[in-house]
Amino acid sequence: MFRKVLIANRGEIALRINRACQELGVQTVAVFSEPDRESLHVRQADEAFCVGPGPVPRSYLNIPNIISTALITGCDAVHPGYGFLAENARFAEICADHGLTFIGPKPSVIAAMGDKATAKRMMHEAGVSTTPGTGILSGVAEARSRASEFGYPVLLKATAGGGGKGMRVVEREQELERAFAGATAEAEASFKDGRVYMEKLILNPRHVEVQVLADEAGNVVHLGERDCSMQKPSHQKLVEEAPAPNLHQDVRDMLHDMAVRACVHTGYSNAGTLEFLVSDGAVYFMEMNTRIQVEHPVTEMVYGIDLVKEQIRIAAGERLGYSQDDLVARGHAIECRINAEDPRNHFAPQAGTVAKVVFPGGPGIRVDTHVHAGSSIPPYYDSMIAKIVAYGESRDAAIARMERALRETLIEGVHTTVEFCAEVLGTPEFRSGRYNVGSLPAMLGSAV
Amino acid sequence: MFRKVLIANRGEIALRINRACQELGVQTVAVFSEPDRESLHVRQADEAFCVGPGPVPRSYLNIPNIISTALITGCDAVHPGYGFLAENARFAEICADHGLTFIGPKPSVIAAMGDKATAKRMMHEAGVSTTPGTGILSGVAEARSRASEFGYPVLLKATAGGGGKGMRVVEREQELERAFAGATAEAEASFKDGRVYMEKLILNPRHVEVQVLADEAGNVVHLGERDCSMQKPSHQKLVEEAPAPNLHQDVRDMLHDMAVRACVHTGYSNAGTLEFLVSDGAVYFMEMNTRIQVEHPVTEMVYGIDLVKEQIRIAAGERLGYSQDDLVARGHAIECRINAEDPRNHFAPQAGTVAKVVFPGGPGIRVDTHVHAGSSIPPYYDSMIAKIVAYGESRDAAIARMERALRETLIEGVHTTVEFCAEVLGTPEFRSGRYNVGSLPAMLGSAV
Amino acid sequence: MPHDSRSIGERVAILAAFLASSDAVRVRVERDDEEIEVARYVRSTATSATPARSDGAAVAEPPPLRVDAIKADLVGIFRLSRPLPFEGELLEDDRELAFVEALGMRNPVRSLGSGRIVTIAAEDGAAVEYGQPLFLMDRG
Amino acid sequence: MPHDSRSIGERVAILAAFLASSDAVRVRVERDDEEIEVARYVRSTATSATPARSDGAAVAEPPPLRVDAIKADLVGIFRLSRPLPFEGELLEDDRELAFVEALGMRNPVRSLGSGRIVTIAAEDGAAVEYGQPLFLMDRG
Repeated sequence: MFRKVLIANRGEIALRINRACQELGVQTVAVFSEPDRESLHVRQADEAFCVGPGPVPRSYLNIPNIISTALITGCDAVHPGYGFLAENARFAEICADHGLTFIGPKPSVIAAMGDKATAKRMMHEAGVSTTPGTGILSGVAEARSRASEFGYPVLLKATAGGGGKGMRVVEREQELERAFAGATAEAEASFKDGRVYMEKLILNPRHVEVQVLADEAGNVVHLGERDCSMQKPSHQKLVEEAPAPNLHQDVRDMLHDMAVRACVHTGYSNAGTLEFLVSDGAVYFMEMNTRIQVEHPVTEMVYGIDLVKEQIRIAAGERLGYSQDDLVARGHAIECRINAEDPRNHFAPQAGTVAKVVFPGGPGIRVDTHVHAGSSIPPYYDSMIAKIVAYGESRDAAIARMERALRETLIEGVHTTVEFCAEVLGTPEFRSGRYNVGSLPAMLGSAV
Repeated sequence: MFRKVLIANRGEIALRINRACQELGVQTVAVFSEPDRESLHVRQADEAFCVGPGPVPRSYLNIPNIISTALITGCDAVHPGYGFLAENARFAEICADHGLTFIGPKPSVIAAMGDKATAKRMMHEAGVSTTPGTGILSGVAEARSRASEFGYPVLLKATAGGGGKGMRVVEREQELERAFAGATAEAEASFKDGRVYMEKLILNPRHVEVQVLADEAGNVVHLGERDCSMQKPSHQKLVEEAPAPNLHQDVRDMLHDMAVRACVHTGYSNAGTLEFLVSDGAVYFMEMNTRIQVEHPVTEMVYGIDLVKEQIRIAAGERLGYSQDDLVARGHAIECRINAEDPRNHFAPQAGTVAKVVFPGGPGIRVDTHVHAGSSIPPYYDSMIAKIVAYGESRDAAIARMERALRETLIEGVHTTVEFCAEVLGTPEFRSGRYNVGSLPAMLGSAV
Repeated sequence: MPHDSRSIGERVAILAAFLASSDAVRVRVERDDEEIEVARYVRSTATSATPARSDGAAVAEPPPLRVDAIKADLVGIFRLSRPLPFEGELLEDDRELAFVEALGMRNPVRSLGSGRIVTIAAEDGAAVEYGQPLFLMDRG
Repeated sequence: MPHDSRSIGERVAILAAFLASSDAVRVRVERDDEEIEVARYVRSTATSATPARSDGAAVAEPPPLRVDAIKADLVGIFRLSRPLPFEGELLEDDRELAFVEALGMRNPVRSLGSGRIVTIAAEDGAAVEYGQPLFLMDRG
């Protein structure tokens, strides 16, 4: 096991990692930006170093200062959390160059999964079904012929893409030429790489993802799936649950199976998530996240496995202590993301000071938060301030528990998603478990 | 199911009951004393009524105002929590007289278990082993002959007793006459009932208790045992765990068996706890608590059963939805009681205002508290301000988790037991699971 | 940061809370266009204190309390007695003004001496809690 | 209720909090034997406000800073350069005073012009974080 781990993150996930380390008897070093000096993650770690000012590129993405902190404090590993440097293959390599274990998969796997075209090709090789799509398109003529093969609507995407840049929805053949030119130009401008490819557009699919764990000896298990279809119009997840409701057992088995096969094929190690679109019983691989995810607690609650501890153990060279048959999902868990944003104003992020806070407690409730009365919410970072997770022996019990937990929650000083999450839980779509990525935007009366 | 429940309590247990009701879709009415007007239990309930000023007899024991509140708000049941009116058979009868369901066992059973001699006789009839002891002693001569039969040390106790009044430890025959006179006089003065009986004194036993649930159709199950031997010199529990460590399986089985037999014999219904002394593999029934207990969460965590919801369901006439074979203990849970008291000054209670509060979170942690930043702690009530419960797949994992949870906990403004609980967890006795009711007083360097 | 989202009422409440927790007798807040002053009167032997508006006087002996509240001392249903008391009514003597019905019993609410009924603070037939003001009385 | 268990400091803190949350400019509290006044100065164009003791003066320009801190702009090990700088030393020109060693590189810390070294604020050989003051300089 490691002696000391540097936590290259902030907020609730930094606390989450600190908890796992402390429970494993591993010392921790926090890094923080100037406005985060009074944060809980700074207070809870054994040591803490300021690595830069508020803006992310100068602090939480400041690789030299983070690596230097790890070296001068005698760390032997770095946990990147999610976001920031978590899927930065170059950072993983730099860690290795300095004798630090990056807690995550090998840099080459991070890089491969970070490139959408490569990821898709590898998944295809592994027998994982992917969205019908093309390689890099030679031009608009090829685009036209492949689009009529898939059937409209189709999606043009930048191979270097992310964040919707270089992406175009094409609903009719007439729109194709203009869309192709636009996507290419935007990709060139955004990524200095104008190459685009095409995919069949799946309308209002479900977003179902599979959690995997793989050790460095090649043992792979899945920990079931999560439904993350309740997404804001910006595609950010808001409410997640495990297991996915109303999913045919054949589909569930197929997803789990594909996830394990993908890991074996790619030589994956550590924790990871394969995201799939599910539509009418068909499943399509979307992307693989080579890190811990925000919504990992719902899986932890139904499987009784501490995923972050597992990440650390695996990175330290330990083998998985169980096989697939030992893993049984029990009950149901739901997570609500409590964001400092105004749902009545397009989820505009809120900065400010949290005046009063009461988080829910009691049986079956887990709260992961870095916020307390008096916390300031700097404007530089993600607006998520807490995750409330409710566990129940059944989905209905979990929903009832989450509803009372949200009712108990009191946050004064900033607008939050507390009441909005309660509204989502109250919709017939959510209660029936028959919702998809279009459901929440439809609730807001806005098209996706 | 009930339509509306009056919660005849305050603090964390009032919140606990409110949670169970809300999850069952039952409305709630809180009662409160004047200094508790801003309390969370008042805020969280659907309705709330002030029933008197701060002192307990005038508010939380004010039966007329509590019953009147239940009636004018249209409640159909009353949950007493623990303490206050929870084991008051007369209150249970008054509830029934006014058409209110008292959530607990029948008044006659509460009364029987509340009288130590009657309770012991009934347990003896049920085949539950009890401390060797006498009936009411006719005089010092009988006392002398029975004491030499049991062997010294022995204990003289008031039959109407409680709180140590009318109790005397007798270590040698020479002390007996004086102790008998003292116990009788004190019992007469305290309870207007000078009758005393004698028990063999078990030196430094373990305190192990068994949780039971019984429905009104006579189905009885146990939910395993809890070890509550970590007690302050005042005999108040501080750290509890489930299951009890280092308990021989035969002893465990015997305890569970006796608990179920006792319930069947007494016609017990609802949740209850049988407290036993365990010493050298022998077990002795001590008392039965006819209510939910402070430390019930450790049982909830290892059995995945919501005991307070079960109490409400049973009182509403529902049958237990499972049999003994369905109940499997998984993992290990530990509770630390966070009290506003000064462990360095004989656990003197602290009143005041909680300035800053950070409670622990993350996986496997449950917090039950009514306290938040700005809460005032009135001087009238019990000093417990929070319960922190840690769950782990093993006892070691639960201990590691509790240690990090205590480390995360920050309460400013009053002295608390946070650090002291961490010290207790660090002792060799606790870590080995080989501790008894003498361990904590010994830690403090004080004799029991 | 919101500039000043609190209403005057909320701000007065904060000041009143401050006042109640200290032994200050007067708190005055100035801003460009307004001034809030919250003061309390302390009887020489008093244990209770009531926030009230300032009358601008110096901190000499505070004037005696003129208004008091008759409060419910049990939980029940509030009912006015006959003849119905009315706001502004001058009572020359102690009299039953109402009763609180609880557990089938009629618990009288008396005027506790003479005075003028300033306000009937609870509604006839409403549930009242312990300590709830029922009548505000001007003792003249 | 305790009569007045709060210290003046605590009460001032409450008032300061009140002040910060309102747009009042002055809060004054009187009691028999003392008077507390908490005020804030608002610059005409300011977005920030600083609680301060009242001196009754209008909002004036603050005096210019005479002492500044040379801070670490990266994380590493702080080492003094040769010749060793010393407290009280007068520097006539820009000069390398120390360096921060990070990732095997020597990142110079310069005096940023002339001045007197008031304090060497970090220990030779110590780990320093971003923004940590290394030297306090009197720019005269």
